[in-house]
Amino acid sequence: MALPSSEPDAPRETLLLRLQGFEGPLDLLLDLARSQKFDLAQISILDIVDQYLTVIEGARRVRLELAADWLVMAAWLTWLKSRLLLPADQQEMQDGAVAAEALAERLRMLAVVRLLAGWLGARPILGQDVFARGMPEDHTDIDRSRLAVDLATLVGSYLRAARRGARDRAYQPRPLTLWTVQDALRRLGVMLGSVPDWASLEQFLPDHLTGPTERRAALASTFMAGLEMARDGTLRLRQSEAFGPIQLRAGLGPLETGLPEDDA
Amino acid sequence: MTAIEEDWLRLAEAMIFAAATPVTPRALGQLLPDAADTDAVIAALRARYDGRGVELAEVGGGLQFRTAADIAPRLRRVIQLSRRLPRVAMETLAIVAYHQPLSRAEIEHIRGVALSQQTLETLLEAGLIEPKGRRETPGRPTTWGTTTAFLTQFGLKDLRELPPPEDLLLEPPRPAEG
Amino acid sequence: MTAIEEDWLRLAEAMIFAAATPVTPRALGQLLPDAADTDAVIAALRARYDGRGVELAEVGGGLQFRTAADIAPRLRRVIQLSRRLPRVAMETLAIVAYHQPLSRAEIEHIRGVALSQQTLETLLEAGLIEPKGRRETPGRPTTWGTTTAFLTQFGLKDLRELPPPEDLLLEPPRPAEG
Repeated sequence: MALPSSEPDAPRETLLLRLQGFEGPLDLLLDLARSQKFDLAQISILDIVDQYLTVIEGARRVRLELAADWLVMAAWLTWLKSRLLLPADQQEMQDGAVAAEALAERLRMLAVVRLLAGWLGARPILGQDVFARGMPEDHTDIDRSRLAVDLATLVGSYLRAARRGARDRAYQPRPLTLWTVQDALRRLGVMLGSVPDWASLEQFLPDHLTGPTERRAALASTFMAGLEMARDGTLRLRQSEAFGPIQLRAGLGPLETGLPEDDA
Repeated sequence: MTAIEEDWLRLAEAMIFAAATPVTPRALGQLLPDAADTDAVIAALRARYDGRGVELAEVGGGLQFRTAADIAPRLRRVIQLSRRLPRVAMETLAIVAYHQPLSRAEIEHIRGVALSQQTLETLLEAGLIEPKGRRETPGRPTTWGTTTAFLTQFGLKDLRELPPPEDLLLEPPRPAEG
Repeated sequence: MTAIEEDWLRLAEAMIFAAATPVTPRALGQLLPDAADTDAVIAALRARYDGRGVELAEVGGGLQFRTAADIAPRLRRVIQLSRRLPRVAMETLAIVAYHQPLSRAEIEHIRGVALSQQTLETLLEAGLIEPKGRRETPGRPTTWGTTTAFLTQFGLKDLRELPPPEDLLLEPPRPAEG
């Protein structure tokens, strides 16, 4: 699409349509540069500036509200043109020449990009012009048999399980298994026959007492049972001094009650 | 029957190669010129690939290229991915390690929750635990203990290398009676 | 140099045939026996497929079988085509290919217009460009570069296969644009 500076009387709508067909001012400038039919390495900025300003002027006659970037570029190019037209020995002219070369360089860069895009597009593109295997085969096996474990995790898991296990168990008060007087009566009754002489009260306590509390309770129960059995003469009790050991031995039975003590 | 043109072979080869599903002889026939005998083209193509690293196979009524059966095992690459034990399995394993031999009911008592069959099977399959006889109590439950593989896996010389529960807990759990 | 054994050719053929992406000569070398000269095997395999419906191409630093380009017009009717990239995406891709790594602002400067989110997403989704880290300048902009998939897609061995900018400019101007 060559933009016609040679067609100033082109219909207005066509002009606007053309402007909208470009991707911004740089795109239009590149197209103008191309239409010079010169080597892109030798872009004449002054020529394309004139053409650009003509196009913008024409477009503004059709519609005033032209996008800002088109107008900004137009203003800048007007400034550039004024610099380029100054006598060659002035500093401003040199500034203009530098700016013009920078613009030409940008246009060349954009031109190169366009050409490369075209070059890429002309290559045999995978999925368009050449096709890879539609059903690739995967010969990879994934072996998940190996375990990733370590001792720290094992011990940590144990702690977690134990702590949770303890927390989740419902609280149950431990039943007190105290040695009752009834228990002591039974035990004393059984044991007395095999005790020939005075024996310490402690000897009649059960074997499986677990703690000091249980032990003291059993001692108390056994003493109570001893008193009970001493009353009907089944056994005899003695304590030689205050807080001294309590001893007991078998009595002669209920009939013996009231008889004087005889240790013969 | 006409001779098979090289062009037909190329076309058939490219189509079967690029297709995402097996190519039916009918679809192939539509691609080939009318003059071509589809079956003959397929036969010629199969002959061309005969004995090569890739062969033309007929799968589910369609044609596709496939790695030659004798080559496939040599292409096989095994990628080892380390698998983590699920949390439940790890806890169960830890309890067995510390309290072995113990029954399932005892494991459940310590963990405070029921033990799924799947967890037990995971540990069994991994070779980390094994049955250690039966307990002579009602129901004669199987008791479980850890294996030599367990020691190897965790880099332990023997079970005494496990840190004792007393070092870990103020009040170590006791398996329930039974 | 030893003679190329048929077995090596079969192995190489099968491996490259099976893979979904180009196979590097290094991966091929690991598969072949030590005695085999990988480059020679590749050359022999390429020769075997020369002129066939499927050819051995060197793309993206690896080897890949693909259908011959001249068959494309006939295959397009039967094979699912990938989506063509719009012109803007192609130009953006060309900019990234030449100037990588570069930031979004730099892409916009070269094209003279803003880069739409859609274009960026199209290229990212197609796996043609990828982030290449951030530039240590104010704002730390992400920079972009092309991927191996870009090379594969456009049938390039590596980025050096892109024509130098001067070569493109020196081309005689095409009579008709488009």
